[in-house]
Amino acid sequence: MLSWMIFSPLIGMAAILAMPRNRPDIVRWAAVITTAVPLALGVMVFSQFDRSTAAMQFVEQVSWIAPFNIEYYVGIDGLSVPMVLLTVLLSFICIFASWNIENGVKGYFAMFLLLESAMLGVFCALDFFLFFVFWEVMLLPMYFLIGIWGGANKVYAATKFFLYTLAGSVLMLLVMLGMYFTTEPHTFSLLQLANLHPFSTMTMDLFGWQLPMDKVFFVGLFIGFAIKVPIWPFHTWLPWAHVEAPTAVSVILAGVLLKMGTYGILRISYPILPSATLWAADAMAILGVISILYGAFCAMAQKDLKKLVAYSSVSHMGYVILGMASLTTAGVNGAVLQMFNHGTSTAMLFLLVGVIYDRAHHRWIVKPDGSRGFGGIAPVVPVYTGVMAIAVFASLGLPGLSGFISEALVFLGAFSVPRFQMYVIIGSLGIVLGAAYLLWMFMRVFLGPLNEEWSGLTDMNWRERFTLIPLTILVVVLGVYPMPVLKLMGTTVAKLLTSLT
Amino acid sequence: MVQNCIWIFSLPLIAFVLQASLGKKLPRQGDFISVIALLGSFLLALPIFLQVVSTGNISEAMSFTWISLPLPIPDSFLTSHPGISSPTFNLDIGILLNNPTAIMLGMVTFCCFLIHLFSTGYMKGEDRYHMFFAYISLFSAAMLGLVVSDNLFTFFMCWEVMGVCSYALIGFYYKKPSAINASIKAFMTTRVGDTCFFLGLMGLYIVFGTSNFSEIYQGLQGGFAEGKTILGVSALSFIGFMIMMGTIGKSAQFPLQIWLPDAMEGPTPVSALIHAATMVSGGVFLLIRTFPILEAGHVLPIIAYVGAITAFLAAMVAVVQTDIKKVLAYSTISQLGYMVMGIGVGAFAAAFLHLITHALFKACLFLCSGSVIHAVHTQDMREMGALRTKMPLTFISMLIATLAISGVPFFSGFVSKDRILGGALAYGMEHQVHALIPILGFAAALLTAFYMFRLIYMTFCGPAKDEHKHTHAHEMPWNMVLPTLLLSGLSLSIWFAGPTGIHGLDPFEVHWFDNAVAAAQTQAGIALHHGDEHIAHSAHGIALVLSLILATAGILLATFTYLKHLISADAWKSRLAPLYNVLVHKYYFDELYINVIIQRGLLVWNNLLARFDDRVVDRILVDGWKDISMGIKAFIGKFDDLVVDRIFVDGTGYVTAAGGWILRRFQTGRVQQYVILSLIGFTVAFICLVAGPK
Amino acid sequence: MSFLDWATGLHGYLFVGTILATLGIIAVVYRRNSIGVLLGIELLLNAASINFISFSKFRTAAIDGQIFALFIIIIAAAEAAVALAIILRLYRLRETIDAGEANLMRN
Amino acid sequence: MNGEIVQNLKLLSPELVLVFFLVVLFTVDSIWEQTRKNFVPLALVFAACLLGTIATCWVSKLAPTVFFSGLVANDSFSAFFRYVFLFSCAAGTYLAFGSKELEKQNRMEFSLLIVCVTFGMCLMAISTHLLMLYIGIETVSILSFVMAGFKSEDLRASEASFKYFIFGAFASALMLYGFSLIYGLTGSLQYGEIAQYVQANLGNMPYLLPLSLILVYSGLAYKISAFPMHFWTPDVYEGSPTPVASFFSVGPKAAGFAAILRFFLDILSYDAASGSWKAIGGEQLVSVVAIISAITMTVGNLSAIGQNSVKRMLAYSSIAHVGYMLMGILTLDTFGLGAILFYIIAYCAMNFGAFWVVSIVADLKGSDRLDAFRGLGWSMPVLGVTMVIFLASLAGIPMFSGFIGKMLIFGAIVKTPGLLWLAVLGVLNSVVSLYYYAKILRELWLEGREPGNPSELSIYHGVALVGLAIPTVVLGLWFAPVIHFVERSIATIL
Repeated sequence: MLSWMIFSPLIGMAAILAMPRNRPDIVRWAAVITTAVPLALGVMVFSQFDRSTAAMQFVEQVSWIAPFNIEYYVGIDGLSVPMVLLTVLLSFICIFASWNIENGVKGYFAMFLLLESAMLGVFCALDFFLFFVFWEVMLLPMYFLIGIWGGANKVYAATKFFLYTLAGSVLMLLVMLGMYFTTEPHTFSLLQLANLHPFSTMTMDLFGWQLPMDKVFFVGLFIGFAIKVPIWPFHTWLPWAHVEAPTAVSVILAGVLLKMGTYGILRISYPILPSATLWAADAMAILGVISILYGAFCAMAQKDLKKLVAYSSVSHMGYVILGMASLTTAGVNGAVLQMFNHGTSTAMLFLLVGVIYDRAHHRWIVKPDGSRGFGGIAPVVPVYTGVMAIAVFASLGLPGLSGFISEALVFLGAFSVPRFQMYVIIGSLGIVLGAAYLLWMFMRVFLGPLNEEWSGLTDMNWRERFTLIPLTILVVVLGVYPMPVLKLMGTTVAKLLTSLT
Repeated sequence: MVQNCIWIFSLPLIAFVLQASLGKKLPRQGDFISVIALLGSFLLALPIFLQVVSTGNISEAMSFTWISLPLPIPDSFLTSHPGISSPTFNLDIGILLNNPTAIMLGMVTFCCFLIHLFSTGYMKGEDRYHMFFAYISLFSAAMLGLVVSDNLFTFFMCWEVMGVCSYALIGFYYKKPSAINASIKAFMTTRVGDTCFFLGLMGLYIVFGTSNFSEIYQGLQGGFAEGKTILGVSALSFIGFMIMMGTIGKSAQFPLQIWLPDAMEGPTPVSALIHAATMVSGGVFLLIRTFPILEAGHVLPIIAYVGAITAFLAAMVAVVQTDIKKVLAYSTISQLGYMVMGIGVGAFAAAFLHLITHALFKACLFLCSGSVIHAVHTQDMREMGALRTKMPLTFISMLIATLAISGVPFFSGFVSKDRILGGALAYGMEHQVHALIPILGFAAALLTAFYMFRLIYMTFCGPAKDEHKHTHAHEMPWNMVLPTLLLSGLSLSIWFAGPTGIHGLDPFEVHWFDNAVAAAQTQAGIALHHGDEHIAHSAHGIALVLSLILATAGILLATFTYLKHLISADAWKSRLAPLYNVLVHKYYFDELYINVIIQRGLLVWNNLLARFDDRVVDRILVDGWKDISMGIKAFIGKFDDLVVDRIFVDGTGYVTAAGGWILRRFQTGRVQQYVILSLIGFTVAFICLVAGPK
Repeated sequence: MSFLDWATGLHGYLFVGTILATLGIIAVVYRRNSIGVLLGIELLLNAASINFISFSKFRTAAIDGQIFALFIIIIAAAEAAVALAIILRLYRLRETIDAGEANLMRN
Repeated sequence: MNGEIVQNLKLLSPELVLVFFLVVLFTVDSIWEQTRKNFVPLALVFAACLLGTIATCWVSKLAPTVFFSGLVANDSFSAFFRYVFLFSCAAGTYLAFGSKELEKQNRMEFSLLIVCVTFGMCLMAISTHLLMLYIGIETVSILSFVMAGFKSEDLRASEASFKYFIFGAFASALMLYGFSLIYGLTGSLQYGEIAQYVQANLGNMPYLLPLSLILVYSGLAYKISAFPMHFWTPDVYEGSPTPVASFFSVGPKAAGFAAILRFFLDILSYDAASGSWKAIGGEQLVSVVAIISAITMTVGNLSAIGQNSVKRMLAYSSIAHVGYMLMGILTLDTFGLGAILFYIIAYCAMNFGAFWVVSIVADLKGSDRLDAFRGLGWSMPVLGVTMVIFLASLAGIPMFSGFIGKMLIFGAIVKTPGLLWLAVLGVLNSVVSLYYYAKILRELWLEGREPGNPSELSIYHGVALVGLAIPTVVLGLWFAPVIHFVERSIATIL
């Protein structure tokens, strides 16, 4: 079933590539159908997933490259399921958000489907090699999606994204190889590595210094994942990539790709390098707090709507890191929940920014010359304003909407670790700042006297509403009752934490 | 009964959903839905309230698990202890229905209902009429949810939702820049407090593992918090302080009081409901709920000072305000200061009572002022006057409420305020270092009477200053008058203590409140330290006399100045010009916060950081790549621009660029030079090979 | 061991070889004229040949060193033929055989 | 005796096939002049390669031996490289015949040269004797000089061939000098005997052996263009005709690797089990090789960044790839050396492919500058997509064979203690390389469509590009059989 889910987009991609170039509508509907398949499978996974066990489920294991013991080994547990669901949902939605792509429709959707396939692969892979392959396969479609269909600085942004993420993943490659060769028998299986984890007693030599192996591995992996998350100071690709990417790609980027970093830490670093995890927890917490504040401060200074949302992602992913670093039940569950919730709420924000960009062809809050980019458009586009308000409030952590409970759990978890309490207190400034930049943006764009230039804006059409309705429902429902998602991950997180202590 | 509580807050919530989604298409934009929902809530709350009045005790609770997360337990443990199911981390939520809940329910549903009713008249014809009702219904739901919460977690959630409603309603006239500025200011200021509150809440979970009130009370009695610390201070002090910060934000206490006056940009019913009767007193209710923690954490003196300072400072500012709603806003801050001070000095019951009485008479005052504004279409008192004849019913309601707030016997405010002052005085007498607290309290009492009567006189008495506006003024329709009359009726002391409100003089006394609160204290395990009974008794006597004198003095002073014009306000204004300026500028708090901290501090810092992010962090990796052929030349050319970034210039980008540039210098195209370079390379390799360490 | 012994023994030959090699390298590096460079290379080859022959004579009984020297001569001839052709063509196209001027492709 | 010669000649049959076809080509050339312009030589070269491959298949089944009095060896290592050479010969010829650059030249002559060079490369790979090695190297070198200047009236080509000659002749002269020293030291020219002598006299030759080794290395490093003999590479590649440059970047390089591996492993390594260099005492040699590989890849990558000419950029990138491959030597075990062989296979396909695209573009636009590529992805999708595959593979992105090659190389480094720094440097280098590869991708796809002149990719080129892209992808996803193959190949010389 997982293989069907992972590879059905690839089949769709092949089909799309075979379609005539001059019939974009057929291509679009083919993409819809193709993404609907993983979505349906995702729903089946959700219903059939056994929440009471931390073991891998829906496992498929086939030998792939026998000489190196590389396997095609996929399966999901409580950590993967929320991410898989997020991926299939957002991918489906993004097809609709990409409807107005006019140039190179075939290529666009083909790349998009390849991307979906790779993302699902990353979340399902249980073999490090397989994981790495999927992880890297994402680079190319992403590069082209940003670079071909992006905005004014697309080339620069795409190149930057490409280099940055590659730089991260090559370190991961080294660690992967290091792990492979240090374990006996040599293996890439994540589960087997987690069972053996022999690295804490080993050392490795660098110019004569004997470095503890597990810590070196942890740092290597962490940098790789941190670039993806992105954690300060590895974040500078993100504003560019987000801003220049087309709407749907921004959504995928912020909604799914960023989570891969944190997912990777939880899936690989934590179980395989437990002692290094404990060692690094403090540093992670500090980086998380810096990300929270740094992202928030930078967001507040932005004049570009999309850049603001982009920086807000830095800030919000900081919470995830903080929660993960706490190594407590509440903290880690909160972090995973925050991964999911940030996926939905930030996807909403990006979709909404895309909606207005489609109409106005700019997204300045304040134009570079200092005049108002928008202003007072709330009465012109009431539905849009309403949905934006929900997204904004979800994002700033309003109780009753999804962002709150995950942030609360994160803080709860981190605060219960005595040495993190100061970090939490500093980090809680992020809550205030989060409200500040989002509401300030909301005020400058939607409220106040109407900027006559935009009195002719049209409200969201049905396609756009269709993309946002499912997310809005999720944001509200999970804000009121987050257990459906928490239940998925609870057992797995408990097992993960057990293995860490 | 406890099941009814669910409906009490669910009805407005349902009304919100209906209004927000369908409101526009319904007849009358669906305002009746909200009104009926609130009427329903009130009718459901009434029996609960009456039970407290009649029996003096109600205690019911229900709770269920909201979030449950499995805790990490080694499998070996579970297998070796077969009977044990795996433990979980739980967040339980539920409803606690005890005496304070019941009293608050009565007050809140009543006020909410009346103000909904009033709004049907006041907001008639406004743009986004249905959204207004949606917001206040949501607000009511949140406030009621807060009241019935049995734990601080849902309490906090409701608290935040109220904040958002407040934000939306202050900025209801969102085309007015002042309104949206005020709304964001309100939200952000309270958010600062809320965040602290949230940290306190986290602290509670650490110490007690729960935020359920009953369990916390038990835990406190069981000495759970003994020896626990957060960041080196006693955990309870930390939690208490943080919770107090929450109150300071929400109840607009010093030093976060700045938002409330601006919040008057919202429609007047909103001011009455949210910024007078309910939400702002939610902060005080929080202190009441967590009183045992505050006491055990030794933060009460701080709270007392905060309250006293707020009460006095706000009252001072109220004296110079000319906007009718601003006067009331400062008055609200001042009165909230009283309540906080009351909590601080241990006058728990008095503070709670003042919460209730204040809610009623201040709601009345605001609604009346709303009627006035509606009638004359201005908020500036200097353009009003002589409205007494035009709007007699409004005048009477407002007068009653004014007498109540001024602390005149026979009216409710007297009872509660007198008790708070008594408590404060007793506290001051017992701890003489804290003498400032009662002094500020009494000074505020004088000022209260003065500025309230100043308001009455400027609005209703004297000659009409603006003939045009005066002639068009008229009495309001029934749906606006009825609420004011009902609320003013409840501002009589007879409902709370006795006809006169003076302890010992009343022919018959009403004890339901005292009984209820006493029972509540027992439930919460509050054993109030009453200090010296003797001092307390004499203090209450002195306070009674003093407050009577001060109230009279204030009223008289106002009469002489603004009715009889024996004293020239303008003369005093110029005589005390420096003070006047300070007051008009509200002690320059806004300037401090907005100009200095936000504009000069935060925003500058943000821009700096963003630029840093763009220029430096980014260019470590980027610029070098970007235009490599320029390489070193570019680097030198840009050097001046980037002097700040020097440290980072060594970053990979430049190194790579420069490295490439340098390496390509070797590639001269002359083959003989290549040969030389190769020979050099080999020589070096040979030396390494031979001379390297064995 | 007298100087004559030294000079007519292995070391003498090696000494000559070394000097030839050095001169060859210097010629390759410093001659501007391409033909001169070519000659430098030939000197280097000859140095190697001398080494081979002397080693063959003094160190081993086998003649494989001398065979090698023969091969060197043959290959050097082939090399020189090609080299001269290249230099000739370069001269035709550019009218100079200065080795340093051939720097059209660089950096 | 006679029987032995016949037996030995049988083992040399792949080379004999080439020689036979050389004769055939000569004959055809002399009797049928039109063949200088048509595709008959191509067919003959293909036939040579095909028959050569079959012969290689056949001889590789036989037991490994060293024959002709220890001059040459027949083992699966030889067979591996023969396959590579024959493939690059066929591919290079095919490319040359499709290129406009060589349209006016004598195709028959070109075929003769390339077959002869292939013959020389085979000799390099199979020789176990210094003389044989020298003859092989010179065969390749001298003919390469001619090939580099094959565009006779072109000044750049002439300069390229001039530089190639000076540098090459100098390098081989140095190598020859090294040979003479080795001969003097050990009294033998045969690898096995040299090795025995070295083993018997460990530590007795503190200066001369290293010196002679370095001199020998100079000749071989020039072939693979490793530091410090890499300087000629960009200039020569840039000046030579593109098909020739692409052939240079694959064939002679592989031959150089074959010679290096055989020579150094035979002479210096006796203890494959412990994987250490016995002859001149361990550590320094490892460090020197490590430093050489580090410098090689860094120089290659950093210099490539600023290039505007794609051909020159690929020349530098080929230097960098040599740096990666050299890392595999350090481990001295089946894994690391097998990784080199795998890398060579992957490199063959992807580098040929990349050069091929450059050649097509250069023919189309008359320039190999970056801006000549602008928007070509849109007008020629097959070219665009396959170029993405080749470049991604060169950059080492998964799904493509280049990644597997790199992974194996880095794996070898990672599992060798004390070389962490080299591994980190290596991966950082591959990030740098991505930057300049991405510049080509950018021009191909990102910089918007070229208005007008929709160009068609001829089937001739399309077949080749797809044919090279398929192994690049397949080897990236399914490489287990190849792993077996290279490990078998390398095992025979360890």
